[in-house]
This record gives sequence, structure tokens and C-alpha cells, in this order.
Amino acid sequence: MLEVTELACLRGDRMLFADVALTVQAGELVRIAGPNGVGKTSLLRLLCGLAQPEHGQVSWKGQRLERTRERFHREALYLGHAAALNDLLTPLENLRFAAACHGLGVDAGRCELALERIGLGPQRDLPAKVLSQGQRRRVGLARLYLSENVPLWVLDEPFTALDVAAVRDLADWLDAHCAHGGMVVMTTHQDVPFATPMRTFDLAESAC
Amino acid sequence: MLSVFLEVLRRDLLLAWRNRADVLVTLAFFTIVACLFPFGVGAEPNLLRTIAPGVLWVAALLATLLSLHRLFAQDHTDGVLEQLLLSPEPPVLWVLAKVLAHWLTTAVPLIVAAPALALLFDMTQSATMVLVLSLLLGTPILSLLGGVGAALTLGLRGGGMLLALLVLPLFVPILIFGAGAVDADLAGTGAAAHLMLLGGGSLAALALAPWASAAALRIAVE
Amino acid sequence: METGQRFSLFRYAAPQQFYPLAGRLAPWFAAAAVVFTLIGLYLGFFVAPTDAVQGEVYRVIFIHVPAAWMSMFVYLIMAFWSAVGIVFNTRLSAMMAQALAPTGAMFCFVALWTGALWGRPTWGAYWVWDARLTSQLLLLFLYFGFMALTRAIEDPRRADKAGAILALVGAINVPIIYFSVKWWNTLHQGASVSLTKAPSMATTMLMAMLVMALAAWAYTIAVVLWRVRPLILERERHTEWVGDVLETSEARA
Amino acid sequence: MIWQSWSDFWSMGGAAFFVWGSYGVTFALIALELVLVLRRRKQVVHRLQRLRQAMKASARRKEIHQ
Repeated sequence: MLEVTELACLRGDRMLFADVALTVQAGELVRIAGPNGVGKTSLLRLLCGLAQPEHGQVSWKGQRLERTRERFHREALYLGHAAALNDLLTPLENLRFAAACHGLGVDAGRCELALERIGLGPQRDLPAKVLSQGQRRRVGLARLYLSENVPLWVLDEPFTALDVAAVRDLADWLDAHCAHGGMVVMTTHQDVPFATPMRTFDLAESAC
Repeated sequence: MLSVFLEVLRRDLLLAWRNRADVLVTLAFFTIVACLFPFGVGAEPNLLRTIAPGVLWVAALLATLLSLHRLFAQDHTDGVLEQLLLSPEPPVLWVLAKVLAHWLTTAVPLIVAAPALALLFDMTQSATMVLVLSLLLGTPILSLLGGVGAALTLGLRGGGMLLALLVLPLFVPILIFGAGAVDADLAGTGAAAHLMLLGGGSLAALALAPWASAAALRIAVE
Repeated sequence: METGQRFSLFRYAAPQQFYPLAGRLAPWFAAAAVVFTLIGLYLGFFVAPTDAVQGEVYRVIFIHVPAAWMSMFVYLIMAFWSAVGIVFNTRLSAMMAQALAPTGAMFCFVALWTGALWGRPTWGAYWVWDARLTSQLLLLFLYFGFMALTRAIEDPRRADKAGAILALVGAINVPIIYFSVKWWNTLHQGASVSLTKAPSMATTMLMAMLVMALAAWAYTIAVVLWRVRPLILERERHTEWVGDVLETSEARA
Repeated sequence: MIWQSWSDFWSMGGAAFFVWGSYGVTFALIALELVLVLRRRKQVVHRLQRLRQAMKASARRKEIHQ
């Protein structure tokens, strides 16, 4: 489904990695592993089309990403380091905006539910600047509870700054997504128990 | 298609409202710059009438320039820009929405304030009318072209000065035709040609600038 | 590292071939520039007659006009390479654009400087807000903007693309700036001041000017080829061929 | 012949400052540009050679380790 061939990434002067090949099938959960600075985030950004590879290509459902950009963006979700949260808007407003931009026809009620699910029900109408680091993270993650119909999830360290219960709940949700034929590609430094057999892709082997 | 345009427009207007001090600061800057000139060149009414169109246009230009960095900077730092670029809709749409929001929150207050400043410079009523019209037709180009500059300099050290260096030369024709319109009206030759050129320029900028901005934003987050 | 070399070799064949070619061609263009300059100066100072109206000072024209032409051509060529870079995603074109900019800015400054020195005895002022001088000044700012932007961005790929977009936006604006300034100038000053010279120019004068223009072309090509070579080396440093180039020059040293 | 003598040539009919000022600055700028371009090439080659040697040395060290 998501296919990566001969991918190479240049960051500034440095060739981070080269010759990366990776295929993610429906229902798979793939963890990108490797030490800091090996280019995990860069790889995720290449996978979701935010950056252009130095060499090689990313294909989605057999088509090169450049050719199928609109469809791919409809069918992929990327959550990066930054929470994509504006400080002057409330979590609810932020979430609604993010969902609308992604082309998800979602009403306010579902957004409220998603926020409750991630444990932000009471804070949903506070300006985002008063939230703690973990709470800010959760606003971004709340999008996952709106995106069950988006097949590919690309997640950069989704478990950082979450408490144990939230990690548990999120892991269950990722499992459910894979069980329904979704795909998850993520990086994490935490050992999270998944029901889905997790495939680990060690990026260090392709590092230059 | 339109939903992302409307969502971004609504959000940016809401943000401008929550952050309305920024809008007021731009407006105050415009007023103060315009008011500095009489102190510099003397308060002789005939002189003031002659320089008024140029002064007000230069002030509007500088005020727009100062507000340009707001266009994408916040979204760039908090990651919203990435998410917008990952939207399935074409980037031109939401770029246009952001530029429109910028125009509505920066240029429109200036245009509303301009007649009051025109009074300070003892401009005639018809010249004031033409000034407002020329601002109305010309400031969209400032926002559109400025958007390209803001996108190109996004996240760079010393980006503000660089932005000025990039866009001010490009603003010169707008200044010429904008101030020229008022001059032409004062000279009795009619401002229609200038205004039409400004309008045409706005349309051309509307057609081209969002593409350049979108391309520049794509490479800025890479 | 090894894998990286393989890929870049495969994809960037063009710079690899262009680098030695540029090295071979540049001296020839430089030699041509010297020859043309000598001929042009000889024609300009010893063959072209004294101007009936302006006297000897008109001889500034032999650098002023070629420099002004060159400054505009160079911007157009920059825009052309930028467009090529955007459309075909070739990296060499962006390097060419960046190698062109300083020379274009230099010619732009020369045109302004000689225009000012020429203007003083002819119009009685170093600077008049003439349409050509003014748009030349704005062109210089466009060059500075391009150079400042490409230098301010650290990531070379982003610098290339951002520079290309700016060069194109500027190229669309250059004619607009020129005509708007011209219009503004006629409105404000009347057509009394203009750089257009005596109506009939002696053939020898024209010849000298054209030869100097050729010299400017040859010089520009030579210096741009020399400037693009280290740029190529820096950008392609991961490749094997750059390693070979470095080793041979090491052995020679 | 246009010029009666060399001093006549250098005085340019009284416009010496303007004519020679133009040519002088132009050729000075061209010379400056050439110097800068050629020096830049030397600097770049030197820097890249040093980088290369450093990289080679670290690769050798790695090999020895293994």
C-alpha cells in the first residue's frame, strides 16, 4: 500500500540515510527505530510528502506521491513534533480547524467527544496557552479519534508526555485501527505493549 | 473546495480579533508615520497638500510591510503550516484565504483611517475620495506580493529586514500609481487610468502571487 | 557514504560533465573579453570622433551602455535558469543563477556609477530621477535581494528554490517597474531629461560600443563559469567525481 | 588623429575626472571580482580537501576498530 524504494535523504550537507526500502500493508503497525539523529523524523516527513527525497520515491497504492497528492493527503494523517496548536484558540477550535483542513466533515459534537476521549473534556473551551505540555500533545492526538476512516497514520513520538492510562488507551486505539485495516507508521522511544504484532524497521542499518 | 478557504479565513479573522492589539498597533504606526512628515517638512498648507498623497501611500506601504511577518510566522512555529500543506485541497486556496484575512485586518483599517489623515493634510474632498479608491485597489497587491516575500523569508534569521529588501522594490510601481492617481486628480487630468492600472495589477497579482507563495511555503517547511 | 555516491552520480550527471567543460571554456571567453576590450577601447578612444555636442565626456558611453545592457540581460538569464530549475528540477540551473547574480549586480552598479559621472557634466547633476537610472537602481535592489535571500538560507536546496521563485517574481516585475517609473518620470519632470544621446551616432561610436558589449558578454560568461565551478564542487561534494577532482588538484599542488 | 599629445588624451577635453573616473572604477571592480572569484575557488578546494582527509582518517580509525 505504502511503498518506499531506494529512498535517500540529504539534510543540509549530510546524507542521513540512503537505499531505504519499506512496504507497509493494510493492518500493519511499523515502528521506525534507530538512535537520535539518524533521521527518523526526516523519514516520516518524506513518507507523508512534506519533504522531497534526495533520491528514490514514495508510492501510495501503486502511484507515485507527486501524482496522487490530493488523494494521498485525504488518506494519510501526520502528527509531528509540533502539536499544530494555536495558543489563542481553544482545543475545540483547534481540533475543528485541523479536521476541516484535512477534509473530514466533522461536526462540533464529534470533536467534543474526541476531546473527552483523550481526557481533555474539561479544558475544551480554555485557550490553548494555559494547557500543560501533555495536554497540548493530547489536542493533536485527539485527531486520531476523528480519523478512523483515514487509512494511513504517520505518528512522530505519539506517546511522549502522556500518562500511563492515556498511553494504554492510545495503544488500544492504534490496535483497533490496524484491526480495521489501517496502517500505522510511527517512532517511539517507549515500550508500549500492542496487541498487533509490531514490525520494527531499524533505520540505523541504512544510515550513511 | 471552498470549505478550507472559508475555514482558514474564519480562523484568521478570529485570531486577528483575539489579537486585536496587533491590528491597532499597525494602525497607530500608519498614523504616526504620516504625522511625522509635517514636522520634517514644515506645516505650510500648500506644501502639505502636495506631499499628502505620497506621504499617505508611503505610510500605508510601511505599515503593511511591518504587518507582513504575521502572515505565516505563527503557523510556521506551531506546526499549523505543516498541517495545512498536508490538506488535500490545493494550497493556493488557503494561501489566498490567509492573504485576504491579512488584507481585511491590516489594509482595511488603514483605508478607513485614511480620510481622517487626509483632513490633517488639508486634502480636497475629491482627492480624498481618489486616495481611498486607490488604496482600495492598490493595497491588495501589497498583501499578495508581500505574502510571497513573507513566505520566502519564513523562519530566517534577520527575516524582517530581508523581507523589506525583497518586497520594497516590488512595491514601487504601486506607490507610483497609487500616489499618482491622487496627483492626477489634483492636476485635473482624471485618475481613471491610474486606478484602472491598479485594479489590473491587483487582478494580475491575484492570479500569480498565491502560486508563488504556496511554492515558497512548501519549500520553507521542507 | 558509499551508497550516497552511487545515487548522486546517477542523478547529477550534468554537473559532473559541466564542471570540466566550464574549466576548459572559461579561459577562452576571458581571452575573448580581453581582446574585445582592447579593440573596443582603441575604437572608442582613438577612432571615434569627438562628439559635437558633448565633447569628450560622451566616451563614458562605451562602458555605460554595455554595462546597463548587461545588467538587464543577466537578470533575464537568471530568471531563465530559475524557470528551468523549477520546471525540470535540475540543480545546475540554480547554481548558474546564483553565479550570475554578483556579476549582474556589479554591472548594475557600474551602469549607475558611470551614469552619475556622465550626468554631472551633461545635466549638471550626479543624479536625476530619470526613468532609466531609477529603474536601474531598483534592479540593483532586486539583485541585492536575490543575493541576500540565497545567502541567508542555509539549506542549499531551499536556497535554490527560494532564489528561483524570487528571480521569477522579480523578472515579471522588472518591465512593470521600468514602465511605471518611465510614466512617473514623464508626469513629474517632462521629457526634458533623458539618456537618449545625440540623434545620429557616428558609425565608429556605435561600433566601439558594440565591441565593448561583446567584451562584456565574454567577460560575464568567463567569470560566471569560474564562479559556478566551486559552487558545483561544494554542492556535489558527496560524489565520487568531486573526490577525484580534489585528489588530482592535491597531487598537482 | 583626435589627440594632439598624450597629455591632451589624458585630459579628455577637461572631462578627465568623469571619463577616467568611470573607466577606473569599472576596471577596479572587474579586477576585484576576478580576485574574489579565483580566491573563492582556492578556498573551496582547500576546505573540501581538508574535509575529505578528515573523513578518510575517521574511516580508517573505524576499520582499525573493527
